[in-house]
Amino acid sequence: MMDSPRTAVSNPPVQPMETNLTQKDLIRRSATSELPPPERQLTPVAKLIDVSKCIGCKACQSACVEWNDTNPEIGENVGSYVNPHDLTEDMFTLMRFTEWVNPETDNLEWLIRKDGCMHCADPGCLKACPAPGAIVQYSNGIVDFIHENCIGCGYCIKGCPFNIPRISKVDHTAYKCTLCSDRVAVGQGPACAKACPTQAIVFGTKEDMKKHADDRITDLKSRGYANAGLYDPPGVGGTHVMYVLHHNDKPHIYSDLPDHPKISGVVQTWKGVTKYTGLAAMGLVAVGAVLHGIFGRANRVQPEDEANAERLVDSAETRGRTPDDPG
Amino acid sequence: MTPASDIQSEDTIHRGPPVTVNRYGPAKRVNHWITATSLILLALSGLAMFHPSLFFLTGLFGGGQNTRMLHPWIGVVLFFSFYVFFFQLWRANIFNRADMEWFMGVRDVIGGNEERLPEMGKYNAGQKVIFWSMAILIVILIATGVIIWDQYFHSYTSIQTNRIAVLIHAIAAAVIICVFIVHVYAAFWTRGTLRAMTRGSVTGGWAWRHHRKWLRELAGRGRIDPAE
Amino acid sequence: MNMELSRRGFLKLAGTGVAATSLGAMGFGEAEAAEIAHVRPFKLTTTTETRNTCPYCSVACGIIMYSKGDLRKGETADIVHIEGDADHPTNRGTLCPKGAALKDFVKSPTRLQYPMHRKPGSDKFERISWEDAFDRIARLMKDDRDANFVATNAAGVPVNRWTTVGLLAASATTNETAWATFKFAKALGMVGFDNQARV
Amino acid sequence: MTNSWTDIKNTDLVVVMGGNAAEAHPCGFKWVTEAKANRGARLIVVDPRYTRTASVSDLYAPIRQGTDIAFLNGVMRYCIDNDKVQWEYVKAFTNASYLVKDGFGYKDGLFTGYDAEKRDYDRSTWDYVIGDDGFVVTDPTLQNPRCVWNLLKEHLAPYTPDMVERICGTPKDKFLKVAGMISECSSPTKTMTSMYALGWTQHSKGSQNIRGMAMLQLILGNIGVRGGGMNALRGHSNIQGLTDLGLMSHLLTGYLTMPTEKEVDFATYMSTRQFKPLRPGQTSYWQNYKKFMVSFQKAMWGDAARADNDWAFNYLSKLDVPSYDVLRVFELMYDGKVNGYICQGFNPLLAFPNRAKNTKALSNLKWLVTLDPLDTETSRFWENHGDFNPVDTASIQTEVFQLPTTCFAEDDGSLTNSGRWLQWHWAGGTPPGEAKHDTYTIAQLFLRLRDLYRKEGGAFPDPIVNLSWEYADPNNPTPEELAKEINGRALSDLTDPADPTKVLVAAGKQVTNFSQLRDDGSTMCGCWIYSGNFNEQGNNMARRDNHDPDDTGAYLGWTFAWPLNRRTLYNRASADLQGKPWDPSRKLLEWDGSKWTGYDVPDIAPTAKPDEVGPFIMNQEGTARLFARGLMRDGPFPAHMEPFESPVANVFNPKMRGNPVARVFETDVAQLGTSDEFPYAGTSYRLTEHFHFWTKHNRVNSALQPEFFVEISEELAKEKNIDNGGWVRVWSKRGEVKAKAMVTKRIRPLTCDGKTVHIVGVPLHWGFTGSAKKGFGPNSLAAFVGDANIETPESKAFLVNIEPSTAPKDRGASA
Repeated sequence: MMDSPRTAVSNPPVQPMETNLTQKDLIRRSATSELPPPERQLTPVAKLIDVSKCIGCKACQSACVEWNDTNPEIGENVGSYVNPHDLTEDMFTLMRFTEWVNPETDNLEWLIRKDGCMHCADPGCLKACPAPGAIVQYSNGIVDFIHENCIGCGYCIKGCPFNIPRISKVDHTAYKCTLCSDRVAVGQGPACAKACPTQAIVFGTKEDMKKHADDRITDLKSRGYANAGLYDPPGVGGTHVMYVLHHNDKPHIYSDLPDHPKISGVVQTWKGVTKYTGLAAMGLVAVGAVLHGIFGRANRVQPEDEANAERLVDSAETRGRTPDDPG
Repeated sequence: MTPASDIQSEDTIHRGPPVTVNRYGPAKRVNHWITATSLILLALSGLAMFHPSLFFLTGLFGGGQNTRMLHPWIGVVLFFSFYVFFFQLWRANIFNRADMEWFMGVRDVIGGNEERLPEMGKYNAGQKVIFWSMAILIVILIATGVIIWDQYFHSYTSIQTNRIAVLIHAIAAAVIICVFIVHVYAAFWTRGTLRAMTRGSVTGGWAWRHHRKWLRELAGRGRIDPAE
Repeated sequence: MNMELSRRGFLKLAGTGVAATSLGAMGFGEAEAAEIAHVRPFKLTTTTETRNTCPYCSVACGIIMYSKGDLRKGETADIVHIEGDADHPTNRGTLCPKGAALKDFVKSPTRLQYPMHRKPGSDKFERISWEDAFDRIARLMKDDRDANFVATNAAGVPVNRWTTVGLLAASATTNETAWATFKFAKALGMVGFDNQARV
Repeated sequence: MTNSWTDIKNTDLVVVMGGNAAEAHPCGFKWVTEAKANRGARLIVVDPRYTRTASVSDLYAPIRQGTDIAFLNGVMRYCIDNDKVQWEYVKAFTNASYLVKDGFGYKDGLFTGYDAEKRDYDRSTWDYVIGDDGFVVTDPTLQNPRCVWNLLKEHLAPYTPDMVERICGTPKDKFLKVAGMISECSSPTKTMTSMYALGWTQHSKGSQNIRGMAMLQLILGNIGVRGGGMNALRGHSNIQGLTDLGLMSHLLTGYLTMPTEKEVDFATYMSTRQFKPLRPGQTSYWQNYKKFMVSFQKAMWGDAARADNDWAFNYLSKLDVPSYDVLRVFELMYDGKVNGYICQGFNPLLAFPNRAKNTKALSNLKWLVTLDPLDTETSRFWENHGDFNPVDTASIQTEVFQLPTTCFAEDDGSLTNSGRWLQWHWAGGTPPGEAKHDTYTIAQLFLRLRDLYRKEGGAFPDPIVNLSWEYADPNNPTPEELAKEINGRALSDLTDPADPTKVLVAAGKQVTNFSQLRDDGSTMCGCWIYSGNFNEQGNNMARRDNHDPDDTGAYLGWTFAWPLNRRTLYNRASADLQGKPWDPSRKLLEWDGSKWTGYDVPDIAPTAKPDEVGPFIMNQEGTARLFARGLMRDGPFPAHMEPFESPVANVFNPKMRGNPVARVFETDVAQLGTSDEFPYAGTSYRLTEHFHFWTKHNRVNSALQPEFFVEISEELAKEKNIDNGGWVRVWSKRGEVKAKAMVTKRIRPLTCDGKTVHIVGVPLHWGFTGSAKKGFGPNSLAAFVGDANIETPESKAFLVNIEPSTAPKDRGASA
């Protein structure tokens, strides 16, 4: 029985089908302490983007907009092929162009990278998210946003090592590539992998994609790209969107693809120790106050205090007929 | 020149009997309670987003989205209302030598025997600590709060700045809640304090016991109303 | 329409991946599955599939158009999605940025809907019925042909040239439309008759 | 294309020159990346810009636009000098050994017979020596100096690597690397494919550009083989179909040609179309011309075309000029000699060069009809849109009819792709508003005209009233009926000539294919090369068997390819004179002792012996032409010619401007700029996010590429202090545009003939309708001059100047 689709090269069904991605397949759920383990383990899937085959045609952007029915703005040209100028809540994926002169060969290379959610194994967005169930991770590796639970706080943007999520100014919820969870749920591949003309984007099980990547890397090495390699960053536990890069020794030349991405230490601190110490501190102070209130005697005003005050006022009043000293 | 006086214009002694002393005018009291309410609401809504176990608190604000939307606006209210308060009282909260001794004797403070402590002005050292920590923390909170207020200020700062800001915001919030608890508890523990912020006056004895220097100064200056 | 072909064919070459049959075997009832399903409901369910070819470049990629309503049953069909046809040998389901956005060409706000007519010197188009447009154009054509038709040249050879009216043929109409247009233009003697191939 | 899209996966080397396949044909380009991934193929890109095709290439070499012939001649010279020639192929399948008449020669950039007044050649000397047996005299040993091979070597001599660098600006080392890689494909087991498009055709010598590569491919033995061929990537989904169906001024269907005034009757017309073989035993398939012509006439006029009236030969127009191409028609329009114009799915206001002239031309029309699914600029040429269409509306007296048509999604029918596959598609959407099928609109106009002529008579009504229009509903001919008409049918029983009692095709039945057509009026066929598309086996264009035995990429079961479902033209040339495939690993055809077998429909008579009949069955020689005789107006060999607006003089003949025989109207000579006033070399091209001027009506494509820009090098930007993203004004002798500046490393200045040449790239796709930002077309700048043979406008090379500027008026998103 097919648990995860093996390829994106297939025609979608039109007959009604139950979805194969349900709440029972979750392995992580934002802001949820006790999540029952899934009853089955879906075969991990992955999208492989072979930058050396990518012709920067933006079919993935078109297919993504059409499949997800988003509404990207028609901006203006600012002297770049990158349109829109950044990922937005209506553009989940984006071709980023870099004109790079290879120092060794002195040849111009036009490095074109399809930016978008990497579907990390250890998702920073999910870790940072304060809203229960707003971000979920399925056992096949897909990290998805559940809009009805999202509160639009933007913590996911802070958590993400790749700066991917975007908050809509219309419904104030976060948007990003969903790896076409609705297509995968009926056995199809993502719309971008289906559309990609040169099949630079391919989709299947993570193992198959790694094997496919190896063949591509061998081919690239045969063409003089000694450092060709697979970008599957361990810093985030590996990703379910991987790249084959000509120059895997310096990913940053591909429009700032992080060399060693990981969830920022500040976020880890924020979501880790700060949470506990913060609650502990507040708890302690509160308990301390209560205990002190119960066991410690209240600090009451005594009758002699009132009397002393009376005397003070009386004496001041008799002396007081003199005008205020300037003091 | 005598040290700056920590007397406000509305501080007056009512002859009574019984002797009462006006401590806060109506404007200050309203101001205080606006600040207090907004801080409480901020605490509740903040805590809801601080830890999953407290997310149920968002129910008070009509759901997660509303909580996220309201929290920053209340923060702005807190900031302005607090600083209206601050600019009237900051002179009265400047530390002096007496406060040092007060700190030394903090065990006596907790034990309730204030006799062994130096006579305190309008605000004792503890209250000054509360005042200044509130002042500093609220500045930190509004600064970091604006940075992480993505709805309007997303594009102005880098993500790394945002991360540091949200960490500081969380820490400052935790601290301010602790300070708030101490402040509230102290007000209850020291009986007769609450009325200062509700009715605006305290009993003469309260002033004698806790802020004798303040009482003496008022009396010394003849700030005494004739008995009604 | 030979739908049965769509599932077999070269998909075997692509290492299976045929859409799963019913997943009810996962033990979820219809209602329960829907409720706890988090993913967006699959938008192509119960749509009608129609095979077509992308009208843009000459790779002529095979596409599938998904519509609400089936034209072949006489219903109004509203196209909701267009995607590549994985069975087509040239594009194997892929589409370029233009082809992938075909739905928004079909549904473009600037698709023409009604015959429009601009009077000489006017600064706007006005609606005109198809009948009036056809009658008016036919009349204009006949009068011009009768007035300017060159039946024979100086040497008396029949040349049948009508140079004062030209026709520029499309580049993306079907061969069948092209043949009808060809017959129409050549029969009338239009020599100023060209198409996109010229540029 | 001689081959097909799916065949490209069989190649070892792809040369994308004169085109930008990755951007203009992305899904076809997949087969290049498949060849690279699965066969280790290499990709070379030669282009003035580093395009997105170059971004996945193994080798990129810059070149000045308009100098492709020098580059290709240089590569041919390199191959011959280094003995990288597929000798067996060249000797057997080309006219290398044919002797040429003595009079022919080449000096100072001109061939013999040039008449400067008439701007034409007397091409009588450009021909073979014919022996008394009526066949061409040959010297198989290639020793005779008058051999085509030796004349070719002599012609290529000046194109040394240094000369190529001097003319094209391509650094010599890059050129030698390209030539080296190409020359490797002379081995019988290594094939190269050429993928080109408007980069080569849109020049005043476009046809010669293509000749250059075709000859190179012949020298390397790459025509008719798997992974080889000359692959023109047609721009539109059915531009191939409309050309095959002869919707052009000088054509009838199936590449039959329109008569000229000199061909006074059918006999004279046929006299120059006997196409007798020039070498013994050759097929020269055009000998069947008459069968196709008569069948065509019967299809047009049915019973009105009879033997006794020259098959209604006089119903056809006879041309008094080579052709009334679009440039000539717009010139006539400009002179006020055209009253009415019908634009079916075409946007000439943005597509034809010299927009200012075309706007004036359209304004001279009495009436204009546009048929389009979209709201085009042409239908609104009279509307003022500020800088973007500065016209005086009130003064334009043209009556305009904007008729809405259906689009691809709303009609049934077939489209012919580059690979000559006729593919049927089905309607799936309801047309918007009152949009109608083109067939309905054409039928309505025709029926009204026919009725008017029946009732009122008028100028020569015969071809109109006798035009065959036998459809179930004449008001709305169905695609199936029209397709069957194209396929052709028997009008009376076709009996076997050997045995008259045996009926091959009964009257009224569809013919199987054009081999059954007759010249006695007993068959009719709309377009002979398409015959077989809809025969008694049904609609072969709708076949969908996508099996591909042995993964050759042929797909014979998928739809129908013309001619006769053949997928690779000249495929007999994939085998040697013994009928054995040059490359056993990529067999296409093989002679099994009695007939040809293999993966494709043989492009030769099935039983034609390998050592007798040549693979190029359409040519009288049976072989391919390295020497093109008099068939090309501008020379039997490709010779370097500068564009009409060039930054440098022609090194072979400094006084020669552009193509010496290309037609230029007087009004346009005056509007040709020179490099002192316009120092920079402009070129125009497409972007992958847009399809011509259609997708600016599509919100998604407009978001991907929202606004008109021009591309310049960092060096030129510094020189003219232009900032990236800033506004610039680009102007030529004919017009100006305003655009955003895209400053890029992908364009570099070239050094040509000692002079620094800066390139300014001007993409198209913008206008003043649709949802993208308003913009200009490069046709505001391009010159109104075309290719010498076919009049394709020279949009790829023109001179411009550029300076920083401000935004045009009312730049916001258009209607």
